[in-house]
Amino acid sequence: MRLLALIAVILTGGLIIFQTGAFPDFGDANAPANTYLSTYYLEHGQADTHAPNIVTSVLADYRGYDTMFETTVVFAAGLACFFLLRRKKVPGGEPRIYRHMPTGITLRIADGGKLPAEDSEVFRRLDTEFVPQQLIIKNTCRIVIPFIQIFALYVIAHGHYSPGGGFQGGVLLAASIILYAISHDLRRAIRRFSEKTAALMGSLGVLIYAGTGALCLLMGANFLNYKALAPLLGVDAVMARSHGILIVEIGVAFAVMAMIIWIYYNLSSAGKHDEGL
Amino acid sequence: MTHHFPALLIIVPLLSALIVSAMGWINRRWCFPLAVAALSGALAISVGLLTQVMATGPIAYKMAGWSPPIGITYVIDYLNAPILVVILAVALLNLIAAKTWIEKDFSEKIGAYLALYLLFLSGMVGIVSTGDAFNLYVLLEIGSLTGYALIGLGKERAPLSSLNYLFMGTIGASFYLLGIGYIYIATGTLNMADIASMIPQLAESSTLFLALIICMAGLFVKMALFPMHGWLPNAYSNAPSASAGLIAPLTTKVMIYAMVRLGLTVFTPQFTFSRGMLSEAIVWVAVAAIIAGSLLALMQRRLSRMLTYIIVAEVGYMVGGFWLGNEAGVTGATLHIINDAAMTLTLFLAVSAITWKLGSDKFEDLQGLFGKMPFTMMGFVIAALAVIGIPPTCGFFSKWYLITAGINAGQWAFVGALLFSSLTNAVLFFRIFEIAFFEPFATGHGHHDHGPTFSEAPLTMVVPLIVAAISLIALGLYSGDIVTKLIQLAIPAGIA
Amino acid sequence: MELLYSIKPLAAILVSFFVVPIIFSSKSENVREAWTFLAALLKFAIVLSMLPFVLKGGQIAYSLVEVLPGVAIAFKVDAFGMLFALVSSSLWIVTSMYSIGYMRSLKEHGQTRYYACFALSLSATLGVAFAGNLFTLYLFYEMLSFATYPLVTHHQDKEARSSGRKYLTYILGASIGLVLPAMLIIYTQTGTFEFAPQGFMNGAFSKEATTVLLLMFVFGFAKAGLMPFHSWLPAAMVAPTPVSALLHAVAVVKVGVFCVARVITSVFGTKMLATMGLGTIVCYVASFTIIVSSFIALSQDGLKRRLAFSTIGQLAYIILGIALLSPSGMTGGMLHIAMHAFGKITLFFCAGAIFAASGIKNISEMVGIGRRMPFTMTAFLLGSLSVIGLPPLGGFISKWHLVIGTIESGQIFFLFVLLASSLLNAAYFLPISYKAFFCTDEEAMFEKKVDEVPTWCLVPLCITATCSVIFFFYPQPFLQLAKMTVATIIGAPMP
Amino acid sequence: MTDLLPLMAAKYNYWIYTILMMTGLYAMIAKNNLVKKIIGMNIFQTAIILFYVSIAYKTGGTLPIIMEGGHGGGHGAINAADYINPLPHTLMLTAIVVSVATMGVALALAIKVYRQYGTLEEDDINHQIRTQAGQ
Repeated sequence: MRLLALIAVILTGGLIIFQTGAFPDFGDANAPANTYLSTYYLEHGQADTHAPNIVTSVLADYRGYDTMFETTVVFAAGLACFFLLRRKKVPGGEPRIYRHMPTGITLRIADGGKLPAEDSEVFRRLDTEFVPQQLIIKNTCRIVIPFIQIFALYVIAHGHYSPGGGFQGGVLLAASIILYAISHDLRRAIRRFSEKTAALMGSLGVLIYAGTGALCLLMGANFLNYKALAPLLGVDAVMARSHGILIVEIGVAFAVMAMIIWIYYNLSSAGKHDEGL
Repeated sequence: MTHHFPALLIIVPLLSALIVSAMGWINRRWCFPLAVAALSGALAISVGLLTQVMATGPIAYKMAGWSPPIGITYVIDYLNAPILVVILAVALLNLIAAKTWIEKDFSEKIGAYLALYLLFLSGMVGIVSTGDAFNLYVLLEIGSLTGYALIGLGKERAPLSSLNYLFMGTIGASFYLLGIGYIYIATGTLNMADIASMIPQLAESSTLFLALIICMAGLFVKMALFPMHGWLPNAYSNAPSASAGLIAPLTTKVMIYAMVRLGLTVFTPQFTFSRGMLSEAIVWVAVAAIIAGSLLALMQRRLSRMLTYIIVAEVGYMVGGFWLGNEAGVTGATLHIINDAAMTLTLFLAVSAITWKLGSDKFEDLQGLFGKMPFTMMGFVIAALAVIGIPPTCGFFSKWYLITAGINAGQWAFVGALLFSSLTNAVLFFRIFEIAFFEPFATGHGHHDHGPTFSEAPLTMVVPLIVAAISLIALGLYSGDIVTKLIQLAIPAGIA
Repeated sequence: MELLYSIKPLAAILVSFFVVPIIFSSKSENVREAWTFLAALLKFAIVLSMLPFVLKGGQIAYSLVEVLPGVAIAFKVDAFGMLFALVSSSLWIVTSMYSIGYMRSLKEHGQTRYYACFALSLSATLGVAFAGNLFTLYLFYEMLSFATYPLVTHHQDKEARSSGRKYLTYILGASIGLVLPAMLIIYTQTGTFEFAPQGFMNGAFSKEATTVLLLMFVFGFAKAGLMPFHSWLPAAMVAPTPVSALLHAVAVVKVGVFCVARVITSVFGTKMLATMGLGTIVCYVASFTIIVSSFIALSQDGLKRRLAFSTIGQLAYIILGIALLSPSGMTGGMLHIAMHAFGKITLFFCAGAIFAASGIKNISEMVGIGRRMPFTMTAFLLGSLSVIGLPPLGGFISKWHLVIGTIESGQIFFLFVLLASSLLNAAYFLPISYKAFFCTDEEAMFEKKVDEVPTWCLVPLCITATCSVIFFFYPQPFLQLAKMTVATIIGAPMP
Repeated sequence: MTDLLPLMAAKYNYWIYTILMMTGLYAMIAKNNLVKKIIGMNIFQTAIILFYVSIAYKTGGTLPIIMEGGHGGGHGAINAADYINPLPHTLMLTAIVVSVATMGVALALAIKVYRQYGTLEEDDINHQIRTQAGQ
């Protein structure tokens, strides 16, 4: 099998490499790929959308429709992970172990015993193993997380002028929550940012994107043609495009953040939403 | 508003998927009605589009208002308008039929399931209606990703099958993406019509030819053309019944549509069929697919597995017919996309109803089924006749064009394979009819009036099944109209 | 020639089609059978209402949707189709009556399914009769195969299953494996399927190709039972007798020969076949079948099996007659469809009556049965005389034309085939009647006490036997229809 | 061989992506562990992303963020050759997201497989399936 795979792979690779002789050279500015459409975007992008970052203008305006589905892909992946993994009740039941936080004593609740409240700060639920408290990591993360989040907001808002945008910002936001979940534990993260919030926020994010498109449609222009939003936003057509891009980027950020967090919740706990990794 | 139909066709399932997903967390009872309403709406829009196309010709819709090739365009023409209607009709019928299954299997996660269902559908609809080569890739991934999830929560080996499907699907989609990259290198554009307009000047370009091969190879993996079919039987037969009826009829067919679309309106027939060697080789692969699919189907002892191998053979029909490269072949392949979607739907709906009542679809459990579930079996019989290719069911007509194409092209192996597969299908299905009709054997010499007791599947399953079965006959009777008023207009000039 | 566009042919086909759901939904037996009768009568009435116009030389056409370029589901009622439709629709009435008596007296199960499939089969039969092109013909031919399958396997036991398997293997295998490719090849060359009095091939094929195509059709329509595609017919005798009677003496097998006749006359064209000399090949195939099947029939003890082999031989007569390509031969062949139908259905009715009354299936156990069932056995005698072709019965008329046909075409060999087989027919039929009536008291297996089957069974077989006699003296309208058909064929120029 | 070296030098990006892609493909076919296959899949997808990004490069080009001009400014001032091609970058943003999403779903499925069979080695899983079928 391995040998066969190797032969197949080498043959395919050889075929592909063999053909590259006809390809344009690396960095060739006169290749068809670099002269036809891209020239239009570079030359007209800023005038059309008032966004100096042409990647952003192509992403969210010229090919905004692709990007809507890109967001949808993330949304679908989040839904898929939830759908595949999430289980409310584990067959056979699990031992209930709690740590009494002030004393650090670990308690095991017998079957039928009285359970502490789910959001109790005194008793914290543990899973099967003893987990040591990592004070330095926890406190470091607690300090870093707000900065990550502020930077994330900057990345989202500044997507017009520098590399960045909804995806990158959304992932940063998600990273902040994931960092919290890793440094503390998953249960606490879920208490801050619940599963339901993630699900609804994901829907909301894509809804902002698709809804903006649909709003354009209601205003009489084509789907996602932000120009139609000009009367609503009180600006001219080009600025409306610029604002439109920002709106959908925010939607993307919402969706990506919520979904990445949700995927992490489900993957890290195999759908049980317990203590996690 | 009719002007915006091409966009609405996608937006309606997409937005409703979002709302259904949110509803899953708020009030689960609303999910199912919302999904049905959304699909009905989308179906109505697709019918509206079909009538528009038939009345006024192809429609182009500029997403975000940018003209091609700068922006993304949607094009509804004679080729995809009927396929859109079929896709949405299949999805709607299956959704209604799957109601009881969904409530049983996914009661907790109904919002997520239905949202994935609708997203899958918006992916499929998008693939069929887009006029942009890269946009097709994005939608392909939407369709695939949701498909993996819809399959993954099934019976027995479903997660493993789904994971294997994911590997193969990703390889296929990535090859397609690579092919698009090659096209982009050669032409600098992604718009299908724009690419087609440049093809004549680049007829000798080896880059483009490699792009054609790679794109097609990717699609072949995704449509499970033999011998890349390994993932399909496991994935489809282990899928939950509610998903099998959606994915089995649509995925492979939509991939074949993508092949036709790419071959006809991106690479243009002159270029696609210019290298005789390639076409001939693919036809031979298709012949192998037909024969292997039929033989493997013979070896199965479970209804749903048998059907999945029939799908493998049917993929061979369409691929072979298309790559014969003559008018009858392309017509037959396109017509068969529509017919096969309807046939597969009917078969899988019947299997789903049978599994619902019996808890199994093994051959030995099907005894006396004609007495127990006469309506389900009636639908099954009609679908079986369509698959065998008995007039006036629709399967006969597409097969007719395909065989004609084989004769015209002098490709006798293909003709022989089609006839062989018809006969094998007849054996396959009559074996089941015999089990369901004769066993358990009548005691004595037919002097008893108490056959198996009547116990039919719920109405929500039977009615869509019967509707689908009737549509098979209707599609057959109107296949002349479908061909002359739609498909023949969709075939560009330059095909012999 | 007058051409009339009317929905009547379609109506005649659909009458029994629409009665199927009613049969399924009716609560009581009487209602169900009343609907069957109503449909049968209505169907016959519609067919009959078209008769005068056809007899005047007109044709009635109706076209449904166009399914392939240039090919529609189209119906055309001409004299030949009319002849066949008359025979089958009239005999359905009689058979329905007989079915009621037979099925009720044997308390068969699944009668609802039985009547429904019966009605469906008749739809398909008329569809074949009225088909306006080769495609429509094929469509209804296949529909008939499926509609009759539940009838053949009615008993749902192991024997029925294996017979059903054989039935479909032969019929479906031949039609998909031979007829369909032949149709495709013809279509790709000519682009049409429309029947024409002298065919539509227009010399598109060489002689060799035409030979192959012709044989593909002749064998592919396996319902015609030409050897070696015959063995489904004896196997299908496991069906209840009314089914055997109508379907295997009338509808199914006659559909087979009708299709072969149609293809020879309206697809290939007699003149083209004559110039190529291809009729003779078919004649030899048919002759072989006639002789061999007669010999096999001699050795059969089961009454229905003997009748089945007799049918195989008689079907070959019809094909022989058509393939002789001479006017009288064709007339005789077509006429034999009607005459043999009435004769053979009588015989099957009698076989069923004997079984229903006494449970006996084998000829060796029927010694002296005429004492107990005089009416039945008299009818049996009349039926067998008709099939043998002796006056004063209808079968004589058709056989006479066949004999004339062989002389006309100058192929004396086939004359001897006909005569020899007639002798063989007599050899396997007459002993049955003889033993039934003329036997010593010691030999007799039955008491001298009349104990006939129920009236519902008895009346139909008397009717058909009487008809066989009547047709000798007044073979109309069948003879005229056959002659008209032949006149059209002969009169038409070669395309 | 004399032609090959300059050819390689001018088009080395294609060589790199091909080798990377084939590495991923090989892992997907030949590796026994499902997670290794998933990693192979990711390498495979990344190779294609590299390919796209490499074709966008123009020698001497800079990021496609237009600094001069401005709203309504004369666009004649913009020289397209100074900026790298933005389109493949946009496309690859989509492809990256797709590959992340695919990887998420793949891992979810792998977790399910592990939950079901207690292993991620394909041989072991197939062995289990066969013994189950045998019983």
